[in-house]
Amino acid sequence: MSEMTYREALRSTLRREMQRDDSVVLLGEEIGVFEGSYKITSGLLAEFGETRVRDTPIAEEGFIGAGIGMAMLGMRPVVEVMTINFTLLAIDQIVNHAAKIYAMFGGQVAVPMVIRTPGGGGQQLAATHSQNLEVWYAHVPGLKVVAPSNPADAKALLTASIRDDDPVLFLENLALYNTKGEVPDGEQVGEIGKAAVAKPGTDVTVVSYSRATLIALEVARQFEKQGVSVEVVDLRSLRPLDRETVCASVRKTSRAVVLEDDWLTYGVGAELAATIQEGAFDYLDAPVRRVAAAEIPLPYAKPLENAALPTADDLTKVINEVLDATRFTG
Amino acid sequence: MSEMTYREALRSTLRREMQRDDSVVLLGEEIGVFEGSYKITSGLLAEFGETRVRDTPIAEEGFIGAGIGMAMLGMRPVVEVMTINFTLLAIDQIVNHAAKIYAMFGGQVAVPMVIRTPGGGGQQLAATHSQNLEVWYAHVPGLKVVAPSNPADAKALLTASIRDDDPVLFLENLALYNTKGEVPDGEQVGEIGKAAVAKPGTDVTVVSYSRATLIALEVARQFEKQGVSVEVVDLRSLRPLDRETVCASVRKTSRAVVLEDDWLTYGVGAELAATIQEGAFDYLDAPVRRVAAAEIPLPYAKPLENAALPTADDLTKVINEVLDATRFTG
Amino acid sequence: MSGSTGSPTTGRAAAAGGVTPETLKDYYAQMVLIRSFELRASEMYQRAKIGGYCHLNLGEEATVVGLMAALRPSDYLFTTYRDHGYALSRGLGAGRIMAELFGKATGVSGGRGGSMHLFDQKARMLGGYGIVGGQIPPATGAALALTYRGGPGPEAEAVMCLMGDGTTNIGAFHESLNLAALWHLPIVYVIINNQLGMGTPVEKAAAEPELYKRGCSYRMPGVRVHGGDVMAVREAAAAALDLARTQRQPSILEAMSYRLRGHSVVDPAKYRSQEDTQQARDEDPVPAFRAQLIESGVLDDDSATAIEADAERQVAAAVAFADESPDPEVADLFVHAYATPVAGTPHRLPGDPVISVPADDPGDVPDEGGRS
Amino acid sequence: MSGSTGSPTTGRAAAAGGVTPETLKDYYAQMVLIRSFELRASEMYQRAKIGGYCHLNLGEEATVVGLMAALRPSDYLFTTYRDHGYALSRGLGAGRIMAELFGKATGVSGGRGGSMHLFDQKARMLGGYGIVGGQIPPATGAALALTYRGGPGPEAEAVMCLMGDGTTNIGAFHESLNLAALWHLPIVYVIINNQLGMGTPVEKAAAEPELYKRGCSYRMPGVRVHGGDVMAVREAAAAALDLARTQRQPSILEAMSYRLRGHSVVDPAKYRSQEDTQQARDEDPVPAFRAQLIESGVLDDDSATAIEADAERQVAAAVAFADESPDPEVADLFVHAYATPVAGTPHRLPGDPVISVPADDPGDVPDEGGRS
Ligand SMILES: Cc1ncc(C[n+]2csc(CCOP(=O)(O)OP(=O)(O)O)c2C)c(N)n1
Ligand SMILES: Cc1ncc(C[n+]2csc(CCOP(=O)(O)OP(=O)(O)O)c2C)c(N)n1
Ligand SMILES: [Mg+2]
Ligand SMILES: [Mg+2]
Repeated sequence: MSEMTYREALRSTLRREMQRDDSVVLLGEEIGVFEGSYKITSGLLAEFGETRVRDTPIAEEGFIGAGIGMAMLGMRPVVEVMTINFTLLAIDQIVNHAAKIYAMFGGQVAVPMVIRTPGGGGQQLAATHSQNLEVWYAHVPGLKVVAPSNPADAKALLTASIRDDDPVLFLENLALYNTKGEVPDGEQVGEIGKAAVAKPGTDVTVVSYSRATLIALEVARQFEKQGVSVEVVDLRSLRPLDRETVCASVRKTSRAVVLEDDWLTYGVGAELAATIQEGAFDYLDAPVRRVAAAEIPLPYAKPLENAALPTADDLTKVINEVLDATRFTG
Repeated sequence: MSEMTYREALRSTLRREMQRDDSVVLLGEEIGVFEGSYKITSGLLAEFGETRVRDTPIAEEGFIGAGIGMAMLGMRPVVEVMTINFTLLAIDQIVNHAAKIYAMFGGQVAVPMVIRTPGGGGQQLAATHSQNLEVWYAHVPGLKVVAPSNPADAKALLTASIRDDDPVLFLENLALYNTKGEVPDGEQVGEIGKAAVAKPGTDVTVVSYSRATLIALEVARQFEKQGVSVEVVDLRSLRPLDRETVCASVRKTSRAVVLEDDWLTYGVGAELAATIQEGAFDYLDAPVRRVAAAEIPLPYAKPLENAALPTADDLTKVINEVLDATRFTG
Repeated sequence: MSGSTGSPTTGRAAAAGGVTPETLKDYYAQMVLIRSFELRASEMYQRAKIGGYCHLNLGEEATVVGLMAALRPSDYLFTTYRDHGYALSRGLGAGRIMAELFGKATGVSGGRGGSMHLFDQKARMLGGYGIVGGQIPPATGAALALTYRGGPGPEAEAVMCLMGDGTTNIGAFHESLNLAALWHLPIVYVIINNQLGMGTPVEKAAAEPELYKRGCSYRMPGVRVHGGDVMAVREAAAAALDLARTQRQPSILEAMSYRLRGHSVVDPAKYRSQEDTQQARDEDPVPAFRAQLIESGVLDDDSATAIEADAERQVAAAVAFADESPDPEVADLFVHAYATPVAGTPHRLPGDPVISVPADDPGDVPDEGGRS
Repeated sequence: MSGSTGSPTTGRAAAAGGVTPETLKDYYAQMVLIRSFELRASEMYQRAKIGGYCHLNLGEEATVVGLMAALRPSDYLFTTYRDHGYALSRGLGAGRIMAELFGKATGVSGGRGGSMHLFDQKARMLGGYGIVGGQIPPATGAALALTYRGGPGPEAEAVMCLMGDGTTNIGAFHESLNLAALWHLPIVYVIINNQLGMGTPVEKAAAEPELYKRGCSYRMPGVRVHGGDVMAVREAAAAALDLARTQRQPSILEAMSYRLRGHSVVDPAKYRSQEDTQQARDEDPVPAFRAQLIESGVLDDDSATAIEADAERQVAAAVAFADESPDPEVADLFVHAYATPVAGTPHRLPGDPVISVPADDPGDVPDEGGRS
């Protein structure tokens, strides 16, 4: 075990996989000389050279699509997109090509590629640079979507994603890069499609993923002090979605709240609420509630941005409402 | 009232609005000389000339983005995209630009444009040409998304969409173009954001939109014969979503099934189930069930395509399961 | 390839010198096979044996055969939805191709892809693609992958990426050609200029309608060739591929070609003038090549007729094979869902519950859903 | 504009003849104002008064002022996230611009946009845009809209669309320029070639690094101008705009410019060499223009210093205005949600219920959600 940041977990995992397998090649804007917009690839150009760490022009559709072609010929490209917002320029390649080539051609060729990209608001980057659009990708058969919330999972799931033969959207978050955690040494291959009970509890389940899990854990700790036992389920994988773990938790707690950074309507939480009401109907004591972002192009001004994004206070309030609605007495 | 096809309702509405307002201009691939891939714009080039009915190169991002600029200068472009699958090439313009320009620039300039596009599978067009991706757009603040199921609504909502000052994604469906219905004569301006009770009933609510509503109505008629009264709520608008009408119906019937053509996980039905379990929790006698497409890149072969897409039989089966689960006796 | 030229090069010289009569006969046989296949595909579409979209290479046979003659088995091919002829010339087999069009399990893509999505991993035909321009970035990436396999040289592998004239106006074209030029990738971008994208003439779609010149924005050379001349096409394609192999110089090859019918089998092409249609017929490459081979003594009427009859037989056999082939099993709907199946992969049919609710204990349920 | 040229044109001649000293002083004042503003913005960013991304025009002042001098009030401007200088020269007012950077309600975009998204409907500055290339299609569409307003002529309106060198590699560039050429739109595409896209030199990003030539794919003319020479830039821009106005001939104008600092205020630009940085300083357009004006007798040291002091005063006042301005009200979070509000528009804050569950009867609830 060593303590390290989420950023360092990503960096060291990329390095390890590149050392292990020559067919792992990094592509992206500013990942080499500039060392990455968020410095995830720092030092890798120096170590592996220009062919393994390839700076690209600003041409998301072109270089993500090129990653697909490389993968079809047996390589394992790991493409960095500066933020999830810019994946929109390449979404035809991701959704109409990467996600479909294996099935549409009858299983003849796989597309083992990883698209690493951070999402999230809260940095005053304004409407076009602050989105959480992962639900779009999570909707698409043929893709896998993972969204680890801590350095250990980042390591294990990035390793798994690189070795997986399908296209994986690996969702990071600007606010997570500097967060720290214990990471097991040595090779760690995570299991895509498995949620984790990040904190066990008995009274109410909070389901979340990526950055939101940190908030959920913090809120859970606060409730613990007041004698309320909150179970936090960290999805880790949005596609496939581990419905069993989520529903098993709610069957135990009878109450559920989803915390998500995206917009409420048709967001990730919608599927969770839908799943829970189907998979734990007889156990639910109150409606599943969702805490999500206000539905507005995110404004730049800090007070507006703060008001629009979900916080620990919002989650606390809603958990209390759910407890009240069910006359929870502890 | 006159009987006409969905196609003719669209065509005559475009014509009427173009006659009424010079700033209404059509843009799209093959809409002029070719008269539209699905002949919606047939005759309009001859009537209005090349500047009002503009054939574009194959450059979705370019011409949809051009529509945005036209709208910013006060015109009302109506852009046809051959199928929703190709909107992916322009999604940065739609979501990062059209949807954000009004709010992000502090309400200074509106983007009154309509993007008309058909979705849907079932024509053996295979994986890349058969998608129902409307849930993506319905998730995005700043956009409006309408999806009429019949010729009368197509007329009223297309009129409203053209006159609305926001960008509207107007969802059509390949399987609807030849369907017929009664359409009121004269100007009809629909209300975006309002669902309709397409068929009243008391025992179970089926929620659907676009093509799926036709199946829902057909199934409802069958159940009627067996003494089961099915209420069909036709959403008509996916964003804004008329949660009131949906929940009011379920508070009456206590049972709900969603029929949707898209993929189940994170599909439109997820939001509906989530909304219903929150807005009608105490009224629900059974979980909200969803009937949706199999999660697979849609295969070309007819037997596989048939198996993957939701049918009247699937809906019937699930309604019966919901009735059984609640020991419905009629 | 001697740089850019405005006038189509001619392959008659090449046809005359250094090419065996057997080769010429083979090219004719391939052209005739494509012609027969496409006519039959059209018929099968009318008879509802084929569904979806169906785009034919009628009129483009010389281009198809010339290009495929230059492409080696070790090279990779990416093409468009107008792909039947390429698949035939690449040797995928008329039966397996027709079976794909019929949506049968024996089809080249297992019935999953249909007419627009012919694929054969062994033949290195890496797909027909239905999204306009969608094939260009992956083809470029395939060429990038080749640079990791070894250096340039006369035996090096290369990629050929086909597209239509209308496709040169889409963003992916620009992004990809820039990458290929910047990174010196072994690829040839072939533009089949049949002068129409659906109903739109090339001049109404491309502000530089001499498409071979559009590499200028990437310092990428281009040539234009008469697509009705199989030998000229072969020669130009071989030169462009050679440039890719030996110098890793990507280039554009524009083949001036002609679409004998509508955009797809359901398009009556009303937007085309009489003269236009007549010209197409006059320049039909199949009878033209026949006449040329008879004139030069490579064929006589009997041997030509024998070739044509053989093509008919092959196509008839292909239809029979496709007809007799089984449909894909519905039970196999999810077999190609993922290359690496993981826990929770959805295997639900419409109407299945999202989760099996346990009677008592949830237990261990690795896959979701019910019926499969 | 006399067609393409490889060597930067010079405006010294223009500066000498036909331009009043007042005009030259004004250009210097504008350049100095931009310089002062950007330095102060950088400082305010360090002091956390400004958040998000903040990209400066330091080093590009001559380009900015030359371009804006050629643009008429009746013309439309679309630009990038590197937009402060343009907004200043376009007359949006230092105070309202600084207020936008501070996220204040008095900002040009009401505090919604921030540094990257300056906008003023009256000034026809139709936005800074943060998505690389995102502004190009709308700018092209704006030019298309102008063709519906009237014919070409010396008084016709035109559009200027700015972009960086790195931006020429994105698909939207290609699609848009093709449309503009095809449809004869009154637009000038200005490429500010500061030779870097973040840390990437233009030669590593564009296979044709002489960017003014990239119109070749659309038969669109292009010129390159020395961006450090305000008069040359003005002259070239005026010529290009004239072409747009009178002939509806779109064109490319490439201004060779220099970024004095990192990509944004947080970038230390470690990837740049000493020489490179030194060259930038040596060619700094602000002192160069000052020296030129003093040499030609338009300014003396005192009057120049007065201009500089005035700029400082303006910027200080802008900071004070921004500081004193109110934040936008949280209650106004949804005021710009839609231009045409309709039933069901969501007005929920995080944690609000999706629907107000009726105690008894649902009744009529037009807007959703709770608190606002
Ligand atoms: C992105 C996208 N836009 C539109 C279409 C519809 N479409 C299919 S083929 C075609 C015309 C293509 O013309 P061209 O590139 O000249 O190829 P050809 O059909 O002539 O071989 C169009 C517009 C599509 N498949 N993909
Ligand atoms: C589509 C997209 N990709 C990447 C980015 C991140 N990004 C912002 S500015 C920039 C460099 C742009 O360089 P250039 O066009 O030369 O303009 P400059 O910054 O030099 O003015 C990049 C890569 C973005 N904003 N949008
Ligand atoms: Mg064509
Ligand atoms: Mg630059």
